[in-house]
Amino acid sequence: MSYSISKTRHTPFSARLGQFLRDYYIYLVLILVVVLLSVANLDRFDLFERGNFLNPKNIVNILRVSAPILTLAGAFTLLMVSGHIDLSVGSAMSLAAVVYASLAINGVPFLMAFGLTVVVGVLLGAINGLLVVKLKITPVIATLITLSLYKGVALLMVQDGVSAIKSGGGLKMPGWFNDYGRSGVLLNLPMAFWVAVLVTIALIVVQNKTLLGKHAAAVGGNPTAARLSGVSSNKIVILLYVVVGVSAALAGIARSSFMSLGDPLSGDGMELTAILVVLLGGTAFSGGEGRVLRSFIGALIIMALTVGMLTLVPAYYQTLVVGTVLLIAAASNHLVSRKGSK
Amino acid sequence: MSVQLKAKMAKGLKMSDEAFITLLVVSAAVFIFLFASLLVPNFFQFQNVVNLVTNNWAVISLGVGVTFLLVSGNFDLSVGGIVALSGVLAVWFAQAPGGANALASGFGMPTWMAMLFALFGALAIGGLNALFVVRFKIPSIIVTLGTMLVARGIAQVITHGSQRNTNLPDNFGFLGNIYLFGTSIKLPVVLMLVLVCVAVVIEKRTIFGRLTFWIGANPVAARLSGIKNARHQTHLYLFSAAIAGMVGILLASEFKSGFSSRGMLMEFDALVIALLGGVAIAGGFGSVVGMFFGALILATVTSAATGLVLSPDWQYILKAIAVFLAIVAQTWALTLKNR
Amino acid sequence: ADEKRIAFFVSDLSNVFHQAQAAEAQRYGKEEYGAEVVIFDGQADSAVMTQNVDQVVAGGFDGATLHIWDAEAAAPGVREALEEGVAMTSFFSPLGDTGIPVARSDEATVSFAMGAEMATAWKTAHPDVPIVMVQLGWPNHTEVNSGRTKPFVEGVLSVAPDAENLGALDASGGQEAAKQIVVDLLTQRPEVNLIYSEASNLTVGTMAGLSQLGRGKFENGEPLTEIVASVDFDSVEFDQVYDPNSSLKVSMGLPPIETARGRVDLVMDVINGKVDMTSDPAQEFFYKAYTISFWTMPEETAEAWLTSQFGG
Amino acid sequence: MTQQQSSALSVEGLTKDYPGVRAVDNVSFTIKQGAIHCLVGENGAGKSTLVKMLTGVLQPTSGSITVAGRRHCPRNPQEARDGGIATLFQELHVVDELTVKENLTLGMEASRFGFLVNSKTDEVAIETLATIEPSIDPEARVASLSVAQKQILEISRAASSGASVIIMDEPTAALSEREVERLFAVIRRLRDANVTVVYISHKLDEIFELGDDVTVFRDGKHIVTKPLDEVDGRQQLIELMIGRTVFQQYEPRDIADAEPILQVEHLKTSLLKDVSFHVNKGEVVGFYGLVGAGKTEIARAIYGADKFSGSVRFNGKEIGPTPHDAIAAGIALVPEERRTQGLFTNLTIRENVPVMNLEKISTTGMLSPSRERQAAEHFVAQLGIATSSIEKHTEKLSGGNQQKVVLAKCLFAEADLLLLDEPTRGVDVGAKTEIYDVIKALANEGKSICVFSTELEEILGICDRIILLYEGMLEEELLNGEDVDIAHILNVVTGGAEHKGQ
Ligand SMILES: Nc1ncnc2c1ncn2[C@@H]1O[C@H](COP(=O)(O)OP(=O)(O)OP(=O)(O)O)[C@@H](O)[C@H]1O
Ligand SMILES: Nc1ncnc2c1ncn2[C@@H]1O[C@H](COP(=O)(O)OP(=O)(O)OP(=O)(O)O)[C@@H](O)[C@H]1O
Ligand SMILES: [Mg+2]
Ligand SMILES: [Mg+2]
Repeated sequence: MSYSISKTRHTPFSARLGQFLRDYYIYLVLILVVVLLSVANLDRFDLFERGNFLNPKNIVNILRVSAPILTLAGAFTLLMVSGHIDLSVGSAMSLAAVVYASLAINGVPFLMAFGLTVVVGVLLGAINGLLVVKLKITPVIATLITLSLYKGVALLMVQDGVSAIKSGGGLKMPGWFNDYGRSGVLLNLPMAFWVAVLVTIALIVVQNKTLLGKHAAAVGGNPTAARLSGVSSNKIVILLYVVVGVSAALAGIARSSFMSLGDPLSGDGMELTAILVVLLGGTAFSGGEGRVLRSFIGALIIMALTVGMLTLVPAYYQTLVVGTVLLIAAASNHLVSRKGSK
Repeated sequence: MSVQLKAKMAKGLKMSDEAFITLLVVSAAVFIFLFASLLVPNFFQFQNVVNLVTNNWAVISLGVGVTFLLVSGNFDLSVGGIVALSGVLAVWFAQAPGGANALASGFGMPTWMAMLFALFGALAIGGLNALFVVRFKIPSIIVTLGTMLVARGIAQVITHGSQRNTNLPDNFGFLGNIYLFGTSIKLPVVLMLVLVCVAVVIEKRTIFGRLTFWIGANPVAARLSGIKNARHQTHLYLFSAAIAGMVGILLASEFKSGFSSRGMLMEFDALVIALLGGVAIAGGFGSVVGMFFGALILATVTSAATGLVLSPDWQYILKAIAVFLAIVAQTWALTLKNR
Repeated sequence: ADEKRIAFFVSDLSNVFHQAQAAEAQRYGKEEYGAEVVIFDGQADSAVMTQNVDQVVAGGFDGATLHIWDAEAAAPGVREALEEGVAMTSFFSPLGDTGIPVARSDEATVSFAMGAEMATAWKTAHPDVPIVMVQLGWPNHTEVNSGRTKPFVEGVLSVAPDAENLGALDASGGQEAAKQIVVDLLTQRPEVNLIYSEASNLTVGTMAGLSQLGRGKFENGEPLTEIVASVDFDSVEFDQVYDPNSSLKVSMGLPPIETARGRVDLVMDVINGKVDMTSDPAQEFFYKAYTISFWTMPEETAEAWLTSQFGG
Repeated sequence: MTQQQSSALSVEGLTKDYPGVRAVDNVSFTIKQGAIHCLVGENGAGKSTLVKMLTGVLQPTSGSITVAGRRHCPRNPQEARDGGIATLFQELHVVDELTVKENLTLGMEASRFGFLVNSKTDEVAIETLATIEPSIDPEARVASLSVAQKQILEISRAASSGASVIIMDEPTAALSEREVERLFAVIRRLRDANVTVVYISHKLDEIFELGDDVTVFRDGKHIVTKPLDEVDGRQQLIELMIGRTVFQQYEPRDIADAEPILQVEHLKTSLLKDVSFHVNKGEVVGFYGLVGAGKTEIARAIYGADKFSGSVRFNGKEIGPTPHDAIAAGIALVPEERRTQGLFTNLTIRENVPVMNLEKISTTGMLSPSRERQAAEHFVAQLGIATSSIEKHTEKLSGGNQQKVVLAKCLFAEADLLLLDEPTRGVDVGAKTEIYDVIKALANEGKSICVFSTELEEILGICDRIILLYEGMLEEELLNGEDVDIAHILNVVTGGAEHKGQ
């Protein structure tokens, strides 16, 4: 004899499966990629032998060279969640690498060089943020401008006729320079990798537990609503660009330490890689949605693929494979999530 | 009554935002050209203006497709990849079989057939874009980023990461090297100008053009108003891919080679010139003419930098400054107008 | 297993010379030594090259012949590999102070010779027109700078000390970029008359740009408006260099087959103990680069060279 | 109203100019503390503009605002709220990607060193929400809510903000009677807590039921501010608003022998449960039910906008599965949400009008600018769209005028069957009458019209036949006339009939 009709419907199995796939698809892709790469050479090698994907040395190698993109993925995700983009990350990274290398080669001690480079990252990020927020330039254009600008400045800092800042002409890179990106400190992995992990953990906390994280999603999801609710989107956006700038600087430090030089082109194309891994991680380009951790996993997938394939097939298959993986991952992710929600 | 009517007319004739922005981009292009003329010796000459257009026929052509898609609220980042793919395919299909090595032997098709089939290859990528964007409703930026990689990836596999340029029929180089009217202007440049004119008419004067704006302005409302969004977007993707395919084939013909890294980053250039030309990244606003002059702005900077033999660092910095000024002037003027 | 795995590095597979080199290395390694040769493409990117060095150890290779732009970057990876007993050799330039054997290519001599020949030819034909030269390529690339740009300029100056050098322009964008640069540059600076186009794919663009401006021509072997030099002599360039009506007249012949074989031989020699893993200073083995020239190399010689180096 | 009322808010000589329009013209009045102050006026009278100035979204051209005795000139909503003013805007402003709870506290979060911490505000907000609509799960993602539920979410947010002045711009536009009642309870409770509520609505009954004082706007000018007790009924208020009287009453029409044009049988969707009905030629059929009863679902299914099972036949033939097919067959829809579903807001009126009938403005694919312009001018005149030019971007029109543009779009389709989903949402009384006249005229021309509405008054005013819905089921069909029993209708749409039937 009740007026109310129960509104709770039984969740069907397919919907729950959809939900599961939506939440965990990125991990499944990672597992799939790792399994495929591991068995690819089995006719020639044992599972963990030198020459196979699962060989610990190989894993260390991959994680080591991945440090820059792993450092960047999280910050880039947060920025994209807020509905913004930074195409200048590659150039910012290059510029940071050059600055860091110049400082190091001129005898500035590690911590100071590190700190100063991070400050440069703050500056580069803030410039982007101000262009977008104060001058109201569309993020794509604003950061394309700084892409060009930062790259130009990075090139300018290296003397004419040489490709990078490196030992020579009486100057010598200090020993610690290379160690940061290369010598194992824990589990045989270098500082640069662990910094990437720390940055990611910090950003996961930021995303889930702080005002910045929540407001980023609000600004990206519905900017007008956010503004009218009194969220100071300008501050949020500038802050996020700064976070990306700092991450780019850290990535630049990692890259230049790994290579022992300050290469003004070393970050070239990083913006594409960043977009690639972040999208692969399921972040919405239009903003509002995205998870730091998933982008981290996305970065692992791309790096495992590109590096892991090197010894399996000629390098000229790389682009095709990466493109195909992106398409398939995006398609399955979106198909699954739509099934789950409707 | 007649007074009222006149007032109404005057208001109706008030320049729209779009015309205003376009005019602004044009003025910016002219201004930058004149400014460069002050700095660079021999810059102020007719041949140099011609060069600006002839040097950029490829990216402007791509810009047409990209502009329409942007106006409809979609990205197309695949065009650069398609340029590489179609060129490589055309060459591969036309190369005589049984060459000295893998990269010297192809299918031995007659040139016209090789080019036609290469165009189909380009359309296939366009179709793939449409399938994923329209059918599976995956954001266009992801899709076209993916297909860009796939298209270039296929080109790289076919050329082993390099190029194919041997064992080609003589007439393969014909199309890309026809000089017209006894001048230094080649066929592709004229084709580009025709394309731009046709695109302007389509954009301003046809239902097809208007549909593009409606879909870009509000896809939900467009669908509910009886517009077949899916079909139209498919057309746009095929249209853009066909242009990119043509560009790739013409470039392959001009240089008699299929190069897997040709058109690298051209998708970004096409995007930049469109945005510089006032096209709104959110869709529903923009014009082909604006895009054209956006391209000329960039071209002027590049050309001046070359004339001054600037090192790459200064080239990048100069480009940044020019784009910055052009964009700031645009936003500033638009707010002034609408205050 | 008895089959050896060799990592064969090239700096940029999209370049014809490296492409031909890679193909030959794979064929030759298999035929001569029964070895599997895996190509590592540096993609013209220092970071990629560096990361590839680490794959030598991880990928289970027995030996490697590297082509690295930044020695410093690769050195730690090389040392790691040496510790694992992998035979490491380097191509083009010595790898820092690692002491591994190096197979060198002598580009500088050829660039100098080309510059001198061009200047001479121009002075002979147009004694009153001052020489103005320009280079298209990678202005800030150490290797290109030392092997091509600088010696070329010195070669020109050795003949014509008063020649003006506009400098090097960045044409790394490829054919279209080179074409665009040539069109823009020569419209604004028509006085340019010696052009060094520092890679074969750029030359294609350079010549296209020249022809668009109505230049790029010789008259019966006499220069009219300019003379062009190239690198990576191939069959397309062969036709132009020996065409008395084209302004492309010299090219640096890098012998892919000879080089590939030499590089593979050197690694195998190290693996087989015929050459020491390391020494101080590093052992150097020179590979010749050739000056292919309309003026100084007969057409038949060039044709024979082409056949022997590119296999028909 | 026994307490001594001081001024909560007052404006002095407030003016706002848009290019070509003076939206608010030298307005001065005072709002008393702890009162429910109603703001009424025709579409485009300047109400929303006033609100936007009070809340820092817009800066006045001239004039001043005083809140609680202090000069108030907020530059953004945050500053307005710091000054004690919270607002519920006319358009929906929620973040789909966040949860209900996160939306409730958006911009008001308590935090320590940037870290989010739980606070009293959260609890109050969730409590308020539960009071108005208990069925909304605070953990649900907002994307999964209906329009009405989102509206309720926004109301809860404003009501729990702790501000001393809360402004509500048409909060009930999307709400059903039941929810309106609950909302009123909340508003009265706020008043008891000495909070001032500024209430804007076109539903005059609500004004009389709820309000203490009323301010009337006309053409951007302040007409009068006085206690509602002193207003002599509806008619006088309407007169104040538009300077004339309007009267809406159903007049029975003779359509007995008309043949059916639309036949819907066994229509089923995830919400609709086996709905069958028909619509005759020249008939106006009203669909009435609470929020979520299925009105919009029916309209969209007929129109081919959503998937369904069952059969929909128009003129004896099945219609294709897309809106395109429906339009081709002679059906047009005015969708429920004008901004997201109806308008191209960054295009002009001229560019909006012709979209549903491309043949009429083109020959073989080429646009005819003159025919397009004529069409736009015709509808601006016919529907009295208040605008300076047909080249105005629809974004810059007031809510009601936007609705008229959507209607114009639909009329331009020259369809035989019009599906009007909430056709007068946000439209003022004067304009409403005009729209009703248009509907009646169309019906008299032989067109058929389905009106889907949450406003009973509207249904009773113009519909020949009324279909009552409850939770996706067609409960009852009745003919309109003098003898309809409103109590019965309300009983049916709130589930009473089902109870009775068992
Ligand atoms: N952004 C804008 N630019 C130009 N004019 C505008 C803009 N917004 C509103 N207007 C104009 O200002 C006037 C007042 O609009 P407002 O939205 O305040 O009306 P309203 O009283 O809220 O009407 P409704 O009841 O229809 O919502 C209208 O003439 C409208 O066309
Ligand atoms: N309780 C609910 N929870 C979530 N979504 C709902 C609920 N009720 C309705 N909806 C959705 O909201 C939309 C409104 O459509 P529906 O036909 O149910 O409402 P209606 O009767 O037109 O009422 P109104 O338009 O006034 O909201 C539909 O898409 C429906 O699926
Ligand atoms: Mg309003
Ligand atoms: Mg509804």
